[in-house]
Amino acid sequence: MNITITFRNRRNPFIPIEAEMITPDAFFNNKEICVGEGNRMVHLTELADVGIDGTASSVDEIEILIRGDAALVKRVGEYMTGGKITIEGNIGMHCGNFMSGGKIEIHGSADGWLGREMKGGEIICHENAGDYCASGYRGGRRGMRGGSVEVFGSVGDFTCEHIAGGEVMIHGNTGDFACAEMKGGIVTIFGDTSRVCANMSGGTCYVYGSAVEMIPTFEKKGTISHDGLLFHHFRGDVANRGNGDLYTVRFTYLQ
Amino acid sequence: MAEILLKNAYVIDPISGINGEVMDIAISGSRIVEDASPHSEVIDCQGLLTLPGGIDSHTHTSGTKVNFGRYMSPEDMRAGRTSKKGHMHITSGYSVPTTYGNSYRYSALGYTSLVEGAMAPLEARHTHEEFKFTPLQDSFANALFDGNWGMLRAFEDGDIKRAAAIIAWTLTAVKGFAIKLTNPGGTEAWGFGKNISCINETIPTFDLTPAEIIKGAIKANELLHLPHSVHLHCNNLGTPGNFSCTIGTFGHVPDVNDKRQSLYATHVQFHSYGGSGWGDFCSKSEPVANMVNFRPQIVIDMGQVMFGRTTTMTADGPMEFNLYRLHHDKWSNHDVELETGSGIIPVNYRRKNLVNSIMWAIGLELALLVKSPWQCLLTTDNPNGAPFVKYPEIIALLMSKKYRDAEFETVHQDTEKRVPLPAIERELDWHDIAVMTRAGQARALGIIDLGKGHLSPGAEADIAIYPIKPDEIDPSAEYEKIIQGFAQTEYTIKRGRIVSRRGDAIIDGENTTFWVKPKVPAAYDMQHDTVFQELFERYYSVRMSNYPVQEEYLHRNHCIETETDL
Amino acid sequence: MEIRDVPCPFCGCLCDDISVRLEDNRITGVENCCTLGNAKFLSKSRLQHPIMRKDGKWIEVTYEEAIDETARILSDAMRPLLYGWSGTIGEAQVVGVHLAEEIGALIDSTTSVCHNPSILAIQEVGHPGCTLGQVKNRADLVVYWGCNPIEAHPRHMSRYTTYADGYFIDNTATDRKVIVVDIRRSDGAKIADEFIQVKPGGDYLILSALRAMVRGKDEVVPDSVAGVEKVQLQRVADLMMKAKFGAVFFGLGVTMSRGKYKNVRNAIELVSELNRKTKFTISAMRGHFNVYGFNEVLTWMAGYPFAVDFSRGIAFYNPGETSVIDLLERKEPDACLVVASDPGAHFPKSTIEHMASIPTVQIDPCVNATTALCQVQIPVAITGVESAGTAYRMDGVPIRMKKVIETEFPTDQEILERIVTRIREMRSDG
Amino acid sequence: MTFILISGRTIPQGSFVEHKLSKGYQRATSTLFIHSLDLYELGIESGDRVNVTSSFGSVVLTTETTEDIQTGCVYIALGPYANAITGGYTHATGMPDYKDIIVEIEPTEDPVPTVWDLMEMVGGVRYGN
Repeated sequence: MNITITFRNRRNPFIPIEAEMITPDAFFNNKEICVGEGNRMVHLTELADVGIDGTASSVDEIEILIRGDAALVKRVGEYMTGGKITIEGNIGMHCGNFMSGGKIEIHGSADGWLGREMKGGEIICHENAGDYCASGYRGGRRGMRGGSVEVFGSVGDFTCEHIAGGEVMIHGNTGDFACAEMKGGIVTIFGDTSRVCANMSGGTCYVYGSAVEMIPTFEKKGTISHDGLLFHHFRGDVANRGNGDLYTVRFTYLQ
Repeated sequence: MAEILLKNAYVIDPISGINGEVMDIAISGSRIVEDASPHSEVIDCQGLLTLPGGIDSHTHTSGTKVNFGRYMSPEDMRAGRTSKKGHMHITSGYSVPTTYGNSYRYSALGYTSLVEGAMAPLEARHTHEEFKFTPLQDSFANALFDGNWGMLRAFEDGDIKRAAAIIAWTLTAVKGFAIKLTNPGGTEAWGFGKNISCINETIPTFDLTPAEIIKGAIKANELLHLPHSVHLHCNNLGTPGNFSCTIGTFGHVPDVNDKRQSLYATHVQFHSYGGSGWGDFCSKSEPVANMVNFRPQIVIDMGQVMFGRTTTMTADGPMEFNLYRLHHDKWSNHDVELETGSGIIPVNYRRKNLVNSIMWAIGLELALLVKSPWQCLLTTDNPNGAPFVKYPEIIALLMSKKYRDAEFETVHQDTEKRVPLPAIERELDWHDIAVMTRAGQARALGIIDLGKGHLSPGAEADIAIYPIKPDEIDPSAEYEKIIQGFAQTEYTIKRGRIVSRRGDAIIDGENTTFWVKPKVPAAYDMQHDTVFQELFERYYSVRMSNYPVQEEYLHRNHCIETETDL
Repeated sequence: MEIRDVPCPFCGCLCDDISVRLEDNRITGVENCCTLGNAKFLSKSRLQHPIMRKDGKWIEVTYEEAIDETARILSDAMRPLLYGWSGTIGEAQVVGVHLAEEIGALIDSTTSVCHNPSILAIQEVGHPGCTLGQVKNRADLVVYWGCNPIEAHPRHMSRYTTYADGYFIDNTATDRKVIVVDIRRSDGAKIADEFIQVKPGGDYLILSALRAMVRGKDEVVPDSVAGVEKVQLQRVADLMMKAKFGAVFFGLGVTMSRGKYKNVRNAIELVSELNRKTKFTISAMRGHFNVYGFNEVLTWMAGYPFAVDFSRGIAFYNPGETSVIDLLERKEPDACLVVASDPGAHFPKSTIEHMASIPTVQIDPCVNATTALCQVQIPVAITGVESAGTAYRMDGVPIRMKKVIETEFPTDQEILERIVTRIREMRSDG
Repeated sequence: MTFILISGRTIPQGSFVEHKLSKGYQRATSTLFIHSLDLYELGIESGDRVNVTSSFGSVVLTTETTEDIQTGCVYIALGPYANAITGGYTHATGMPDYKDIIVEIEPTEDPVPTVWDLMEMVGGVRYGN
């Protein structure tokens, strides 16, 4: 089953839309798709043209294509367990929250909290992702727990905060405090990063570029060769009784 | 004036000596009356179990510490959110619900009165503000005195009457209901990061032992003729081997009141541990229960632990710090100058964890091994052992050996060697449960005469009607029905009005705050005592005149004036 | 006439020992107060009547007209924002939360732009704190980190710390040590036993280093951290561990710097670590007199201390998404009610640009910068001077604010209640 | 010259908080504290005006010399002047970057705007004078 959702222009384009029902699961279960626009609930069709083509015998046979301006459409793919969502342009916050299966592919950029508390499945973002990519919730002690996120552009601050499992690849740079409080999982940053792995207790992080403002409480464990490059190996965060591994090609301290 | 006639109610009212009689109950205004008026709204109860409104004699629902538990836990808040519905406001929170959440959910369980277990006097205003937003239950606040410098100094000087006078002034000022001691001496020692490990150990900053504080407080309590006894959270909470401290404490308690106990010991599950460390940790519920069986002057509550996530919060600051060191999770602490401490940490009690499994067993054992249900009341020390919404499951565990055995199969396999639970055959009956959830509380709190905990004419019309037909259920086998039945009343009636119907709060309600005011002769009025004034002047960070909770905070309230022996 | 023990409605210290002299229902003198509180008690300028903007000009209107207009604005909005709250009492805040719930609004307070990071940090690791009297009676070491009590909380040191008498402190001048960490050599730094001048962005790194040192892992720390010599940090760690009772107070220097709540989190974790060695507490230097009160009220009513979105009928909390600056920066709100604060003077330019472009209403006694951004302003009684109610001190101690003079002005609580009533009337009229 | 701008609370700013449209508040919040060596580098004296520009805007301020801050950093009281050059991006934390703003500073003869001027620049309408 192919579903095409095309968001139309709105009178007030700044009011966000909360669309947690845009998931293959909801369409598979034939639910009435309602979304929140500000403090009102409306049927999705009031804001978007929805085309449905074919049938599906399982959630994995459902593909959703999102077109039009979806930069303020939040929570798309929340709790999805299978199937596929493709977004032609940009997507709003919390895309793929709690997802446990299936695939989300974003051809533009994603706003904050992409793949928050994700448990499984796959997210690919071809441009940039905002702050808190693959992170947790406020006060939560475990962020992303499984699955994979790959961002071809750069990401904002607090990327992979509280990450406890799964795999994340960032092809560009990260903002400040990437992998803060990291507990598990594997994060690879191909660009530069800042104050990376602060307070980490476990997990593994590779930085192919430069780690600026290195946290001063990591133990130096020498160098290793990996992927044809020489990485400095750090263990920490000692301040937090941590046992995580940070490998970085270059690093500088704030002086 | 609203008038209601409940017909064909299957009534258990232990205080009135009614056990399973199908009868009618007439309500006029806020009270139960002899005869129904012809204009009454008639509700046919069709033989459903009808009990006096539930009373929780030890819970944490309001005040600084509880609110901080919410404040620091957005992950708990999002776990229990409901939206606005009719008269019901939005609620958030699972283990520490918002005030409306507490009130609605307790009401759905048939509870109409709540005792906030620990109110720091300096922060009492906060507790009363939250009471205002707990519309469906009457409120009582235990005021913390464990580290009260004025009282401790009087004890040091051997002046029990002065101590009583200070307690009287403080209770009146903060609109408190009873004397609460939490880890007496320990919270004061925690002011410098220390704790007390034995009731006979002298505390670092006063020439006193916990035993002396407890004995002194019991005497002062009786001098003031307070309705409730001293309400004690023993020293060494949560420590392996603490049962000897608990038994030692109970041994110090005289029998000085013929209407009720002389000491109420709370959440005794947490105080009935054997072993010398976590390695040989085991249940010592048997000696503790035996001690209670021999000592009618003691009433305890269970402090039952149930599996799952919750938040622990207590005035026992040093104990919470120990828990923090074990879990290395988030930890809050809040010492209150000249008075007490407090701490909060989230916990997750796991079936696969041996210590947690033993804790779970101990609470049940206490309830089953204490012979008289009047001496062991049902609590989880909400939310410390579990959120109160688990009460129906606890009731089912106490009524069904089969259910206990089924649950026992799921806990840590070594539990069996450390606890007596599997060997206990006793199953509590409907009457026992009615005692342990309302009648026993009313007696222990000394509020029977205020019309609480019973259904005789003149009593407050606080009534819970459950969708349970006792004659048609075998609790021992059909424990699922017990859980369902106690989870949601058909009707909860508060002060003569139906406040909750099948889980939904249907009116805004308005509660009453009960507080005490001992009548103290002028010579013992601390308001004009220069030494007492100096304590404020020099060491408190608020002025004495700004300390008392103003009447504005009370709205509907009932002041219990007591005659004193000062 | 003199009224004694009046709590001061200025800063989070909530000093409750102020004496106010009155003549003919006017304040003629104030005693015990600092410069900041004094200025507030003796303030004379205020807005005399409700005003509304019409065709680019201000006109005077009645309270009824102003309330009508406010109710209409809020009812029509799809994403109304109710902001401010720190300068009013809990009782009014309660009405505000009920209003937000009823109309599906966003509600946030000045917390968002002061100690929001402290709350985010506390939500991750908790908060080992205490009441201020505990510090006064016991602390032999006081640390002021990224705050300047002399400027922002002028009586903090004399009432609660450095210069305050304490039960277990024989000589407050010699028995209490003071450590100051700041980017500026402020006046407080000049009296400190140890002053760490930190570089922008250096707080986090220094805190990590101190934590490692308290754990006895000095060897991992490089010779200098963010420009601070390792030996100085070792000296500071040693002072901390040797204290019998240490109290850390921190301010906007920690919360507003790069990394925001991560800085606070690290400070809290340092304090938690120190508790394994001795007694330590940490406290936020809250600004407005009742900024903490709003956090308390919203928490017991909705479960979260600030930045709550009621638009979906339940409480949703996610600072960074539901917090005032982010909302305005993204131009989400289509109406705004400002109560007891002055965002015009305190928010970044781009955000107040949006406020000026949507219907904004302000409830405040005085003309302030926000006045210029509004369509309507409703003047009210001055809380804590002309009206009574509950405020929470920076350490959570609730204190009843007093009414010391009579006024004709309605309280903000009354105005809010009238707005709620009017909105209900409009809705039942369809 | 490039500097790092820090903002914070000050006594004068606090005591004029209830009088945001007064000259006193304007003075208290439009004063830029700067190290004497930096003043020298800029070729101006304490009390001279400077134009301060960040990537979010620019504003004219009056300088005042201080030794309490490191060279390369400048300090200003919290208020509308600081906000004229503060951005609204919060790194998704809710808290804008009030501290650590990178600014360019150059001497100017332009006058310091009033608070009303600043509010009108964002689309507001002054009340009274």
